Amino acid sequence: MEGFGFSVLKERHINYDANDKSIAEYIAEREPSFRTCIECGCCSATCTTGAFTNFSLRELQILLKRGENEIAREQISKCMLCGKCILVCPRGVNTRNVILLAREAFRKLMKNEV
Amino acid sequence: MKSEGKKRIWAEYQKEIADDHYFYVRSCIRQSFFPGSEQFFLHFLGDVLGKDIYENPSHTTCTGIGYHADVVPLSTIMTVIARHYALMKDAGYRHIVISCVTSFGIYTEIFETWKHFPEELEKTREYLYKATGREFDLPESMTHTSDIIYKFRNEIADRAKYRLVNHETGEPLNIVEHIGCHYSKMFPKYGVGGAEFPNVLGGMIEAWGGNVIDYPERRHCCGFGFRQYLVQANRGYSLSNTTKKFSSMKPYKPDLVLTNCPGCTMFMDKWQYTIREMEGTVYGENGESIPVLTYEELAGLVMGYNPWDLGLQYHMVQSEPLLRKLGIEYDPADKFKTKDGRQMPLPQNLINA
Amino acid sequence: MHKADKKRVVVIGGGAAGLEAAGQLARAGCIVTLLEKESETGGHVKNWYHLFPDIRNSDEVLKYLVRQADHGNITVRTGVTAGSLEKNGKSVIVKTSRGERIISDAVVLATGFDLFDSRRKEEYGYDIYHNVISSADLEVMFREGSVKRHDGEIPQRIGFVHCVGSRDSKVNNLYCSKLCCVTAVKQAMEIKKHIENARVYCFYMDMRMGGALYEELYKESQESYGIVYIRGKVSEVSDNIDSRLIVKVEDTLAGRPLRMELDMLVLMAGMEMSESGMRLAESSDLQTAENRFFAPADHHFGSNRSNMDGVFYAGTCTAPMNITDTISHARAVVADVTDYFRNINA
Amino acid sequence: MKFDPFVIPFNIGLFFILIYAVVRSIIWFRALSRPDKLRLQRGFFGRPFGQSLKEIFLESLIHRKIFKTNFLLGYMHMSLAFGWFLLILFGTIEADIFGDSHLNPPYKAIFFKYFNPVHGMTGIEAAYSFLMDLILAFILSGLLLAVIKRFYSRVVGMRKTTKLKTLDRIALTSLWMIFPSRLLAESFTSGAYGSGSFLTGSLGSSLASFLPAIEMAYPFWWLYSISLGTFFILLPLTRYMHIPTELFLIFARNSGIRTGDQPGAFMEMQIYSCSSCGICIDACQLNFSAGITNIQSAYLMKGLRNAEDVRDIASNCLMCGRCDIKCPVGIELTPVRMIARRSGDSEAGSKNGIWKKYFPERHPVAPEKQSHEPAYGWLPEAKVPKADVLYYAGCMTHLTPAVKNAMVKILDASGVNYDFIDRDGGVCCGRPLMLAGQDREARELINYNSQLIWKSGATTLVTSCPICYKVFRESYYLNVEVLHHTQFIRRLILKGSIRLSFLRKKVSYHTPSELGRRSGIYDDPKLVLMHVARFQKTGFDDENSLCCGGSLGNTRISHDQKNKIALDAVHELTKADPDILATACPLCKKTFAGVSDTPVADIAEIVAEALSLPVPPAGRKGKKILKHRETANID
Repeated sequence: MEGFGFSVLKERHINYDANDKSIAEYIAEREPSFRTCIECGCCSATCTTGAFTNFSLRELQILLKRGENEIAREQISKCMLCGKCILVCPRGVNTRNVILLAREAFRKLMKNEV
Repeated sequence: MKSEGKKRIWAEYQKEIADDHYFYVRSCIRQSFFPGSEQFFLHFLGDVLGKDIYENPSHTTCTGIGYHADVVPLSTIMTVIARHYALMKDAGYRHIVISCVTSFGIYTEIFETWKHFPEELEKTREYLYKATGREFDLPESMTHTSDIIYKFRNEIADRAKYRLVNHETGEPLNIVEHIGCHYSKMFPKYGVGGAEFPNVLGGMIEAWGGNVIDYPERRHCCGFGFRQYLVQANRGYSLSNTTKKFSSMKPYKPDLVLTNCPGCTMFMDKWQYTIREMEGTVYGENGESIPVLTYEELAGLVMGYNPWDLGLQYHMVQSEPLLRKLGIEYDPADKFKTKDGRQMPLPQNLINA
Repeated sequence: MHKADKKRVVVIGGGAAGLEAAGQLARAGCIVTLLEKESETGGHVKNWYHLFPDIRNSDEVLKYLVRQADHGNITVRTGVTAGSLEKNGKSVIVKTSRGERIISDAVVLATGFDLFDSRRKEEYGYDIYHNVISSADLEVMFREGSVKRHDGEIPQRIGFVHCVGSRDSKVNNLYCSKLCCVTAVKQAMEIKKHIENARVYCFYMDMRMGGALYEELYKESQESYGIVYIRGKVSEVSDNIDSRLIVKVEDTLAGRPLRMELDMLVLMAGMEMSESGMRLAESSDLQTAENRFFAPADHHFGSNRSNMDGVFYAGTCTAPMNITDTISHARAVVADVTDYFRNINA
Repeated sequence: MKFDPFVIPFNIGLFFILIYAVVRSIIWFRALSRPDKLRLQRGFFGRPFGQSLKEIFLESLIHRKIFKTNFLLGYMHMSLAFGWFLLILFGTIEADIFGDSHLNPPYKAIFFKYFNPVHGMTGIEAAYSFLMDLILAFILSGLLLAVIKRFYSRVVGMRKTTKLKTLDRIALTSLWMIFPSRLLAESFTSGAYGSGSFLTGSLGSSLASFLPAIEMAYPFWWLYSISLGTFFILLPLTRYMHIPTELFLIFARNSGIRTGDQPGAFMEMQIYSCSSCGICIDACQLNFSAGITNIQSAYLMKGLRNAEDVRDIASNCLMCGRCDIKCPVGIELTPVRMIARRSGDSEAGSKNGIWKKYFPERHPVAPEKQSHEPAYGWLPEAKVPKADVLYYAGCMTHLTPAVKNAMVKILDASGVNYDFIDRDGGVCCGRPLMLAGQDREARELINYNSQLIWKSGATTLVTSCPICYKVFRESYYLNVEVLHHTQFIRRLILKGSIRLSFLRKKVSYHTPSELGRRSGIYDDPKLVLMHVARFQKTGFDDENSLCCGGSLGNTRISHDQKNKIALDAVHELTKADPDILATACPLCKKTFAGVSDTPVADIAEIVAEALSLPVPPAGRKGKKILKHRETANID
């Protein structure tokens, strides 16, 4: 059969039940403040890395929580751990530890480096 | 699922359906692709029930596809619709019966527009008068053809030769009802049973002995989407929506998809072929695809008409598996013969054949 | 002699506002007739199990309210509905459903609210899908001590839909009901207490945690109970073949639509002007606001006064309120009523 | 009497520990890097030798530093260490002089009384016996304190005492048994023979009055010997390994060997030199402000010694360096912790086999750290600044714009030709990554910033953030002089480039850990402050300064715990009721500002304020004023 010139598209839905949320669980277990993020975006607004790239800790946190790990995995190594986000977070999220734990979780659970 | 809950909702969305004296407007797609449907409708109302149903040869397309594809402006389509009303007025009818769900959506949308923006109605009167010298009245009732069949579903059941049950097991057939989006999603009050849980097809299926399936993506679009299928590059989007719908209904093992919209009938039928070609996926049982019929075709089957007279062979997905389940006798040799017995060229790539 | 002494006041409605207002008026010396349309007083409070933000048993509040209204000057009449109000000179005549005409010097309307009928949000399938329940239904389950699905299973994945019937022009309610967010937080935490391993999701448009200790409760629910909050209003609910609920929502913060399967869905029904209040407003020409609640004479300093002399408002018949605010509002009405008596005597 | 079987346990233990010490020393020596080997050889045969002996005497025996911190604790350690040393020394002399032969095997000295029961009745012998009893009493008094400390740590002025492992417990018990059993054995023997001095003699005679002394003495001699033997054999597995190791460490350190940033023999020596005295626990703000009591350096050392997974412990530390300064053994605790942070997932190797316990494997560097995939390939092409003086505000300073603006004002006023490296935010200096143990990643940022600085042609780099300052100075290879802004401002004042008025305000100064203990900059900030305001001491000055709590060194503690540390620190620092709590770090400033009632300001801000006030006329040269105030203006 020759090509139709189009194909079935991949769904954009976050398939919550099928997604692997083990990374987020790994982080939340060790750093409960991870759960308290209200996605205000303060961290991303002040982010040293975010000034140069599309790195967004806010987005990264929510994607991990929804099990959309791929984007987070690509992004997570960009953080320079400078710590500005910790100082501005209104919720007291220990953001640096979130990053470190996320890197650790990818390494341990996904068996690959970030 | 609580059926009382649904019945309560249906009770809230009961529309006035005229009893007689219909002014009929055809559907572009249906008369071309499933000609048996409209044929049966006119036959059933006129010949079987003895109703007064009239269609005017000067009636044109509603231009709905052009409108939804952004090539026909609103004022133009309003004038086209106004012309139909003028034809109706000339013929002395007040109840319009619309064969196409896209058109039905256009009629209801324009009706509501004129209601909320009377100046648009006045402008339209002026345009129509300037263009054609005609004048028009608003209809007393607007019904879709499926509304009419719904109204007379019990009359059909009374005359039924077959019930929608598997004649071998005695189990009711599992039937997916798919309602065209423009039937009631825009204006729930114009649909039998409203928008969330419409009952127009479900009522027929139940009256004729079948089992209605409620599956998660019941509300989802068939994938038609004017702009999507018109442009080849966008057709993947149309196809994906169909895929989503069929994947969702598959676990319920449907024997049939019943639709009330020409676009849905066409796309749910033809995209099944495309998906099978592209990805090798079929959604029915035993490696077969699911037949997609219109309510008139189904009514005809139930009443014992010859499936080939109803035009079932013009679908991409062939209905033989359904016919076998229903215990309907048919002659495969007649399938592609003209009325006077000449053999037509045989189409290729038919599914389920 | 005190201006309010022996004045006859009819309080319409025996919920939190009515009971508190009656009690306070009686203590000020008024002779109070309390009309309650149901067979017992207590209003919505008696349907609730635990109250936010301190998770106290609602019975304690109910007990307090009933004690407030247990006073020699108060006659409680249950099963009586007020039909209309009529001015006659300085007095107000209350016509009841039983055809009586109660002559009073002042009337306090405490007709309260009705819980939004979730069936009106058809897309959520309340009363259609067995495991779509309302916040009030859940409270009954809490009271009975078991949270179960229709098939008797213990639900493991439970969702809460915020703003059902609130902030929704599709049901003609543009206003925020104020309490549903914190109620969802409270109920989500309670679910976790009932079902340890449950996964609980709240689908919200905004978390409106305006009351004292609400935000703290919210944070606790995240940190200690692991409640997951997803910002996005559920657009549709359907049943799948295993009679689990498929919920579609856009996770607006992830910027992606999201689909998940739940065992149970709780609709956080909002507050609406009560039917009985609406009937009174129509029959007696009492002004209502765009949100259909009674329109107070002034939003800043006259929230207890109506457009009719001698007729006052207490509690949620004017706007959604929590119990604390309702009781305060009911206490405040006494000041307006006694003021009124002083002025008409003068 | 030449020999008795009861001495066998002691002899086994003694020979075991001697052989072990030799083998272990050889292993360590071989593991040293070539330069370190040379250093140790030179140190051993050179001038540092004497210094080492002196240090061994003062620290290992007398425990001078512990004395300084805590008298009772010092006495406890001294009585045990020095007392035991004396007992061995004088016991050996006693056996040599008074025994039946010279050059006896060690057991003859240790169990002298058993072999010479009638010794010490009269004359010089009696005097010597008195001396020996005195030493024993000295030890026993310390032992009593040790027992009390174990159960009631506050008695010796300690808030917390270290928690023990089973082996440590057995070793501790045997240690505790040594001296009481010697006391009882000697006393019974003395009682039986009527010998012994004031302690053993009197106790012996009173015991003998109602007990069969001879029969009682023998089991206690056995107990004494077994206790010693057990203690020696268990020694390498317990914290008491610090006794021999510390000697080696002192030599190595005095020879100029340092921890550096790699695991190795010197790090191991330090780990084994920790006596778990617990002084670090008391010094730790995580302990006394945040109630975290299981991560202090003593526990880190113990975890490393037992080859446990210490990453949680290693990460939970403010890296303020307070424990480094307080450590009586002088272990470089923070550098060791940095190495521990970088180490990988250790598989707790010591769990299998006794041999591994005595000779544990070296701590590996995590394999993931050896990868060379660049993490920061996205770093942008930056505009190269061109100026004599480069100013690097740093990430944190961008969050405290008052500090940045003050620096701009000062730089403008000074007339120097300067430019920002990061006017609108730049690339991080890399130190936060290093603090998290990610040195390789940090190196990428360092290379990036280095290039900018090299290309700029500048001669001086000024930073506002001590975190950046430390890494620029220590981990960058630059051709510029790196100055913290307090140093830079002091120079401007000395050169007369800026003229400042005097603010009539009392100022207390919080020394940032990164600037003070970690970088050794104590005086410049204080001198600048003295120049512009009334400087007050806080009781937590210089080396004894506190951490603000906001440290980037700790990735584990919660926001509330940080706040608690900050609150306690502010409370201490503002006891003298200053008008301003000054600091010299944007992170300290921001952390304190959140919890302090006293206004918190960076020194740069104070200087900028002094800049804006009119300077009194008269030809007062800045230099003079500074000199004058440096000496006169200390409250």
